[in-house]
Parts: sequence; C-alpha cells; structure tokens
Amino acid sequence: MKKFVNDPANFVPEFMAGVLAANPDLLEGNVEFQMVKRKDRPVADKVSIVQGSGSGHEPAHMMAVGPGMLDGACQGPVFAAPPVDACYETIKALATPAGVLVLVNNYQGDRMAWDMACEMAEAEDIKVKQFIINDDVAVKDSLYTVGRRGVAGNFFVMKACGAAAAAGKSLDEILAVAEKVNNNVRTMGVALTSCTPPAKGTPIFEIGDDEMEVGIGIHGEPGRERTKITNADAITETLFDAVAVDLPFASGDRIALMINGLGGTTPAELYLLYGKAHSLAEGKGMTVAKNYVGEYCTSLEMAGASLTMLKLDAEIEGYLNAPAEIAARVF
Amino acid sequence: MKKFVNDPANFVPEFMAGVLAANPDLLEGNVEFQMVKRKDRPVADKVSIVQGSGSGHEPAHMMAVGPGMLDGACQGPVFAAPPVDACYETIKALATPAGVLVLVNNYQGDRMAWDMACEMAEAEDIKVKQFIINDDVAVKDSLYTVGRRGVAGNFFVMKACGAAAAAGKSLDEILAVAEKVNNNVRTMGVALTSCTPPAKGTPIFEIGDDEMEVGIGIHGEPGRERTKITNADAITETLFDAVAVDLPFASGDRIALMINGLGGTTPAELYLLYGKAHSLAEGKGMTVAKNYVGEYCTSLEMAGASLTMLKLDAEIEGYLNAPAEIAARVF
Amino acid sequence: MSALDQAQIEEAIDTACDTVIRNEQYFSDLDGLAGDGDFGTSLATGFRIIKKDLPEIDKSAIGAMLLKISMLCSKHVGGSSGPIWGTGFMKAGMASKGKTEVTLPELAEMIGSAVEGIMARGGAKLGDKTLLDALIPMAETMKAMADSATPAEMLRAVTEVADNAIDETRKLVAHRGRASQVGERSANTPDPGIVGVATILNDWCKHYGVDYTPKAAELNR
Amino acid sequence: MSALDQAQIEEAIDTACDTVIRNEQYFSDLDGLAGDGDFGTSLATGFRIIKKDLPEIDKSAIGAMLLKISMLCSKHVGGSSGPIWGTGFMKAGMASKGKTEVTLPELAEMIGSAVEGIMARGGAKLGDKTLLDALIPMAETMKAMADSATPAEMLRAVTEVADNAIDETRKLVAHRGRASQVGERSANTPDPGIVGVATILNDWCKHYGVDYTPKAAELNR
Ligand SMILES: Nc1ncnc2c1ncn2[C@@H]1O[C@H](COP(=O)(O)OP(=O)(O)O)[C@@H](O)[C@H]1O
Ligand SMILES: Nc1ncnc2c1ncn2[C@@H]1O[C@H](COP(=O)(O)OP(=O)(O)O)[C@@H](O)[C@H]1O
Ligand SMILES: [Mg+2]
Ligand SMILES: [Mg+2]
Ligand SMILES: [Mg+2]
Ligand SMILES: [Mg+2]
Repeated sequence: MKKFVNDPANFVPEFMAGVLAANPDLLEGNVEFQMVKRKDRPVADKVSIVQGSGSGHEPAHMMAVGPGMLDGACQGPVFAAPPVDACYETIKALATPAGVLVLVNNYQGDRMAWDMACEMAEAEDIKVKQFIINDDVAVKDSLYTVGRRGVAGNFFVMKACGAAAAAGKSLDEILAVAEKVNNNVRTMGVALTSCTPPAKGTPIFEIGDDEMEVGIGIHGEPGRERTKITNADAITETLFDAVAVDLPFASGDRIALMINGLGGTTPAELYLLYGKAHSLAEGKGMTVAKNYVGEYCTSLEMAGASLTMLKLDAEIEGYLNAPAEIAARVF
Repeated sequence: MKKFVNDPANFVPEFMAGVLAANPDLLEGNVEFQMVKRKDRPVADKVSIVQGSGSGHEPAHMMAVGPGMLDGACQGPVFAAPPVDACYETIKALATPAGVLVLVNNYQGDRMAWDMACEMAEAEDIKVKQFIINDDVAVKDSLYTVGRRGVAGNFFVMKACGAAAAAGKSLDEILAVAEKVNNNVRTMGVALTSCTPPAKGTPIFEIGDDEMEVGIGIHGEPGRERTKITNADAITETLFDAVAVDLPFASGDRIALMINGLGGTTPAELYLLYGKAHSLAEGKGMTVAKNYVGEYCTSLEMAGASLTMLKLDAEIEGYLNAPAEIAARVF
Repeated sequence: MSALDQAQIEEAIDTACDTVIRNEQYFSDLDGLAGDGDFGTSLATGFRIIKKDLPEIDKSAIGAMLLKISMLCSKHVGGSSGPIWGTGFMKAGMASKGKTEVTLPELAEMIGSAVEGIMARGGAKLGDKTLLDALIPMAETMKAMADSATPAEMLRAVTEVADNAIDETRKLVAHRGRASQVGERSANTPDPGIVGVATILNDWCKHYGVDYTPKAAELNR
Repeated sequence: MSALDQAQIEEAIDTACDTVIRNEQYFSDLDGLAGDGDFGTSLATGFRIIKKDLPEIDKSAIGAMLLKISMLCSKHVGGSSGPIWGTGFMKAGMASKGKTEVTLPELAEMIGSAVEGIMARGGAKLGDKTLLDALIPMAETMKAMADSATPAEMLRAVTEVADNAIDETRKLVAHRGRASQVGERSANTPDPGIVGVATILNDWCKHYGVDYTPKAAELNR
C-alpha cells in the first residue's frame, strides 16, 4: 500500500490535526469525536449547518467547514459512518436557538447515526432537523433498499444551505433550500481503479486492467455495469446521458456543471472530461452558468470521475455565487 | 493505462479546450501553440508575466493564468518543453511597452526554447526578460549540469510576480521580486509511485512495491536515494530537514509552508504530512504565516508529495496575500 | 410470577459480552461473505468496553444501566451496529426506567420496544434479512408466553425462533445494510446479525443450563 | 577558390533530410539508452516538413533559406533538438544573409557562427558529450582548411572528425540534456547527437562520391 501513513488507526485524527494546523484562525476541533467546527459558531441568530460521514472523501466533509459552507463536521473511520456520540456532540457543539440543520448523505450507517443523535439532542431540547441528500442516479430507487446514494451533489446542497444560513434564513427556509437543490441535482460516476483504505491495506474491490465500473459508488459500491474502458468522450457521454435524462434536464435550462475527480485522476483529465461535458450540455440547448472542475467528493486515490448537473433558478444561483471560505483553497 | 483520454496525441489541446470552456470570461487560447492567456491582457502600463513548460504538471501552468498570477502560458507535450515558436508567440501575444517577464523552470529544454524565443522577440523590439526558477534542493548545483530544477516553489514566484505586476511595478522591479522569492524558496519531493504519460502508455520508471524515491524530480528524474518506504512522519522529517538546512531556515523566520501533492496522493494524506511539517517548523522556532496544502505542481498521477518553504519578509507576504483568481479554484 | 432483578440482567449482559468477544473473528468473517467484514470487530470493540465498565456503571435501576450501555454502544460500536444495538438498549432502558426488577411480561415489553425502535431507526421490515428477522418473531413469542412460562421455557423458545431465522433467511437477498449493495450475491449467505443474536441466546442456554440443541450449522461449529 | 551556390546548399540539406528520416527509429533507440528516446522522432518530424517545404521556400538568398529552415526547426522539432538545430540554422543563416553563393572560408565562418550560437544557447562545452563534441572540432578543421582545400577534401576531413568524436566521447558521462540526469549510466553509450551529425556527413560522402571508410560501429551498420 503506497500511502503516507503512520499508524493506520490514527489516520483520521492525524490528518484532522493537519487541517486544524493549516486553519488556526478559522477552525477548532475535537479529536475524540473527529469533529471540526468554525471557531466563530454557533451564534444565536444563525442556523448551523453540519454534516458527517465516513472519511476518505476529502475535501468532504471536514475541509468544507468555513464561512458560507458547513459550520461543523465529524468524520468516522475511512468509509464508515461516525459513531452516534460524535454526531450528537457535533450537533451539541453547534446548537443555537435558530437551530441546527444536519445534511445527511443517504447511506444507512450515516442515516442511523444522525437519526439517533438527533433524537438524543431533541431530548435535550436542542432544535435540530435532518435532510437526506440522494443525488446518485446510478442506483435505482426502490422500496427494498435505502435508495439513491448521496455523492458529489452534496457540495451544492452544502453551498446553498451555507449561503442561506449566512444570509440569516430560518431553519425551515434553509430546509426548503436543501430540498430544492437536492430535487434538482443529479450525479453519476465512473471508476477506472479501486482504492485502498489505510487500515484495510488491500483494495476494496478488484477490477481488470481494461475495465471500468460505470455508476460507481464513493465507497466502491457496484454501479450499473462493468465494461471495457472506452475513450474519454464516450465515457462522458454515458455519464451525461444518464444524468440528463434523469431529472430530466432540458433545452433552455440554466445549469451548474461539475466534473468531480474521485482522487487518482489528474486535473488535465478532469478538464478534458469537462470540455466534452460542456459541449454536450450546450449541444442540448442548456446554458452552463457555473462550473466546477476538481476534487469535491473523492474515494481515496481511486482513478475516476463523476459528472453532476444542477438545474438553477435565481435563488440557487445567488447562493452558489455567495462568498465562502473553507480549508480546501488555492491561495 | 487507466486514464480518461481520446487520441493521446490530442491530450493537451483537449484538456486545454476544457480549461477555456470552464473560464470563458477569464481566458482565451490559441490551440496551435497550446497557449492560454488572460482575455484582458496585455495592457500598456502593466508588465505581463508568462510561463510555459511541459504538460503533466497541472494546475501549473495553464490553470495558473488569471488576475494576480500569470498573464499567459503555453505548454508542450506531456513532460516535454514547448516548441520555440509557441514560446515566441506567447511572448508576442502578451507583449506590452511595460515589458514581458518569462518565468522559466530550470530545465534545459525549457531554457533553450525560451532563450531562443526571447532572442526572436527582441529582434522585433519586444521588451522581454527571463528569470530562471531553481528551488529543488534534491539536485546538487554543479558546473557540469543545468543545475537545480524548478519545482513547486514556482508557485510562489508566479504569485509574487503576478501581484507585483498587478500593483503596476516595472519589469526590473518585478525581476527583483522574482529573484528575492527564488533566493528564499526551497523544495524537496518524494515519490511513492511512477506515472504514465498518455502518449507513452508505460510508466516513466520502475519502482518496487515497498520503495520510494527521495528527491524525485517532477518528470520522474532520479532523486537523492531510493529507499524502503518509511512512515509519514519520518518521510516528512527527511523532506523538512533537507529543505531547512539548505537556505538555511532558522528560528525566528516567518515562513510560508507548502505540501504539494504530486497527483496520486489524497488530500487526507497531504494534510497529515502538513500537520507534521507544521509542527517541525514550529519546533524549530519558525512562524508559519501562510500555508498551502494541495496540488500545485504535479507529475501526472504520481503518488507522492513535495515540501516547500519560503522565507517571508513584509514585501513578499504582502504579495502572497494579494487577491488572485485562476482556473484552479473551489467555488 | 417470576421476575429478573438488576444483577440477573447484568449477568446476562456480561455473558453476552463474552459471546461477542469470543466470536469477533467469526462474525466478521460472516459479514465478509456479502457485507464489509466489520460486524464482529465493530461489536466486539464495543462489548469489550461494556464488559470492562459493567462493574462500575450506575446500577440504581435496570433502566439506568441499559441507558448507560446504550451510550457505550453509540460511542464504541462502529458501522450500522452502533445505532442498531444502541437503539435497542436505549428503548429497553426507557421501558424499564426506575425499575429494579422486571417481570416476564415487562421483559417482553422491553424487547418489543427495542424491536420497534430498531425498525424505526433503520427502516427494515420482516424479511429484509437483518437481525430483525430474529428479533420480531422473538418479541412476539415472548409476548405470547410471558404470562405463563418460566424464564427457562421462554429462553428455550426464543433461542429456537432465532435459530430458525438463520435457515429461513439464508436464501433471501438482503435489502438493508452493506449486504444489500451486492444484490443477488447476498443470497445463500447467512445474515451475520441473525447469527449474532442466535449465538448469544444459544450461549445463554448453555450458561443457564437450559437444554437446547441448535439446528443451524452456524450454531454447531 | 571554389564556392557553393544556393542550389548546392539546398541539395545538401535535402540529402540530410533523407538521412534523418531514414534513421528515425535508430536515432531514437540510441537516445533511449541513456536519454528519453525521442531524438530520432523529434528530428525526423521536423526534417520531414523541411523536405516537403524545401521546394517552395524563399530562396532569394542562402541566408533567407536557412532562416526559414530555422523557423521550421523551432516549430516542428521537439525537445532540446528544436532550439539546438534551430539556433544552428539561424546563426548560419545570419552569417550568410543576402548571399547567393558562399566560398569555403565563408562556409567555415557560417559553421563557426552556428557552433557558437549552440554553445551560448545550451551552455554546453567541449567534453560535455553533446553534438558540440563533433561540431567544435569540425568548425576548427574547416577554418584551418578553408583557404586551400577542395569541398571534397574538406567534407572527408570533417566526416573523419565527427566519426572520431563518436568513439572519443563514448566513455564520457553526459553533462547536458536528459542523459545527464542518469549520471554514470550514460557512460559507454554513444551520444545520439554526435552519431546524428556523423551519419549526415557520412551520407554526404556517399552522395557526393567522396571516398571515406567510417570507423565507429554506429556508421558501419
Ligand atoms: N437497517 C437495519 N436494521 C436492522 N438491522 C440491520 C440493518 N442493517 C443491517 N442490519 C444488521 O446489521 C448487520 C451488519 O452490521 P454491521 O456489519 O455492523 O453494519 P455495516 O453494514 O454498517 O457494516 C447485518 O447483518 C444485519 O443483521
Ligand atoms: N545543451 C546542449 N547543447 C548542445 N547539444 C545538446 C545539449 N543537450 C543535448 N544536446 C544534444 O541533443 C541530443 C538529444 O536531443 P533530444 O533527444 O532531442 O533532446 P532531449 O534531451 O530534450 O530529449 C543529445 O544527444 C546531445 O547531442
Ligand atoms: Mg458490516
Ligand atoms: Mg461497516
Ligand atoms: Mg531525447
Ligand atoms: Mg526529450
């Protein structure tokens, strides 16, 4: 396993220490709960936005904490939900009379942990609501599973809710924003390689040298199909078509378009995919009002990418354009 | 080769098209010369800052074009210098009475191409100067080689010169800024894996499953030594010590500290390395005034990282804090 | 009517801890067949701490003890099992708040309440191939027997229910948890949660001298 | 005193194009021994275009033709060879500006100027194991012979100089170019640039019927 790691059991607290050291004015943390929060939150008149899930998806979730985005986040071990008490402590640390909104990616482990934590917090009269994000079109929604997974579309829900909270919106208003974004955002990903959690030491799945997994989940969950690797344009078309028909996105739509790297794919490749996706969207008569090319929701060092489209209206576009500052930054 | 690619011969122009599509208001390009420039440059009273080198180091160099950074950049094929005429056309496209400053990373191919291009531009009375960046401490400077390589420290030279140009400084003044930054910046990197240029299709070097290359160059050039992989803290100490003794950095210094990912290393690992590097710097009595954790100068999908330290004074720190906006961004 | 006091509940929990700790590797191996292979480790990590803390914790009432155990699950049991087992202990604790002993009908109510809590928490129903496929019929059996049976008779009956659940669900496809992500591949593997529940009950039979001969291969290793 | 006119220089360049194109694979293979294996391809890509454009380009003077060829090198020859060969043609072109024919002393001066330009461009000196280890002594030989020799005598003499350079530098360690990055590993491999120069000269000898028997193994394949 070719990774920078000391004791794999300390992987999460150690990189968390790095995040805190790199952002001393912005963030403070609690190592016991693998939790990071804004130093200047909670405040009484602003809703707090929190999230937490497994590690291995960085910059989600810890490195998305900051003004205009999350107010706090806790992370479990790599690819495993945080324990209930960490979720509970995160809610408590950000509790405010205006309320706490928990943005939960739709995985059973995350949902149960946050659900129980919310129950515990409510028992202490903390005002808290949950919202479930499920943007991944790869999975068929069905009564018999937890349903669609929450993947890179997560970024847009965080961004819009963070901006709405900064603007002083109420808990119910922000919940409506979350719902609107989630209803209008769709994602599908593709993996070229597997990845290796530090504590596991072996790849989470096997894949042939000439194969790709179309519709991959961010923990290596199987997707729609395992096929031979095709060229970049054909792959982009597959992702674009799956996403576009799902909402459906239509001619005349103003959209935000994201190419998200899963970890092991280079910026050059991501821009190459973006170029094709952009021209497909324009070819269908859509206007790409905002774009995002980079790593937003990763699966460790997996080579692969996902394509996300969000249908915009004036309100959401305003929230996307609002200022924000997080650990993940260039300058 | 597990990459998103169409015809490998079109890899660079295709990802360049993506960069342009993603930044329609900021950038314009010239596909023939694999060149990208700010739409609103040149202007008569501002020095233009340009750079160009091989591809495969993204976000360097094309994705570092924008207000407060580069005014233009051209890229050669993956890991190969741009042709002379592309360099010449880039200088010509950004020519202004205030002058053009070319920031050249110290590789023979880049140096010769820019040198000849500058000679051609001067023959047409274009005002142009070159500056050579060579921050890599891994290579012994010697009369018998081209000398130290230019690696991630490059970012700081671009940032400071970009800010100085935006502030309206003269060509000679900006040259002095470049020199000061280059004189005070030092880098060393380590590779855990090799990488594969799309057109080559095979890894640029072989490395054992339990080995790392300490002092790696960004084109896979051999470093100081090939050793067994040690833990993250030990690796960070090796890099830190090599960089710190070289300037040397000393107690009381105010520094900027960068952990740069070489491509295949996750944000979590980079922050883990940063946490250790930060505490080593503080342990030596230095103050980390600014920090950078992410991908700035990569080697395709190579797993690895480099550590850069820049000794600050008020002037340089001011330039680092100045606003800038480039293709590589989060929001 | 027979009743169980705090010390008896504590003894049962301590015994369950031993079962979970002893089967750490086996339970994880079972989870590895269709899930992510962490069930044994997740559970054992938490139950090792529960066993260690058990002598020290608040035992003023059965409810207080169970709520404290619920907290330890929330904190130390990873994966889905944390909230599942934590919810179970929490609801059972709330149903026995302030009580220093519980009658069998009361015990049946506690288990019923735990089962409802787990169903609400994870959204699983009977037939989804989770430990609820053992717990739901167990709770019904207890409710039906509670007024007339002895503790030993009831333990034997619920052990048989859980034992049967292993084979009855073996062929099913999982609809919840990690195992649901591999689709048809989860068929023909036993559900580790059901095996875990049945193993604890079977070990209780041994511990309390209740005569029961298990049927499922997983209980006859 | 004999002189070469524009058509004769053009013929020599066209012949050199053939040499480079025919040896594309071989020159790249040589570069692969210690360098990055692109020398043959880089050069052949450019010289294929030069050969194609040669009939069409401005031939009002030798200088104009050479400057145009320099531009084609800058544009189409990749790697270090682009600026190295481009600089050579550029300096030779500047030294023959406006001339429609050149005497042998003038030719020697053109080559001397090209060699100086390449030295300034890449910073390499004699003994750095680059094509300058052929070009520098070649330029000296030409300067010494120019006043008295025939073109054929001079060609034979410089071919011998370049041929010798192959074996004289074989054992050296490269100090410039990609090959310098592998340190000691470049010893005992021939420098592809020197072989390239010597091969062009040896092919000219054959083309012009100048009798020369090459010594280095690389010219006797
Ligand atoms: N939604 C659910 N409700 C009840 N029990 C469940 C649910 N999902 C999974 N389980 C039980 O938990 C067991 C797996 O636990 P564990 O391995 O800790 O969870 P994870 O899937 O998070 O790795 C399964 O065998 C099943 O019996
Ligand atoms: N600085 C230099 N000056 C003169 N010739 C050089 C120099 N560096 C390399 N060469 C010549 O160029 C040849 C390699 O050319 P090429 O493969 O195109 O360059 P690159 O090293 O960029 O791949 C070498 O064999 C050598 O003869
Ligand atoms: Mg599991
Ligand atoms: Mg799990
Ligand atoms: Mg070469
Ligand atoms: Mg080369």
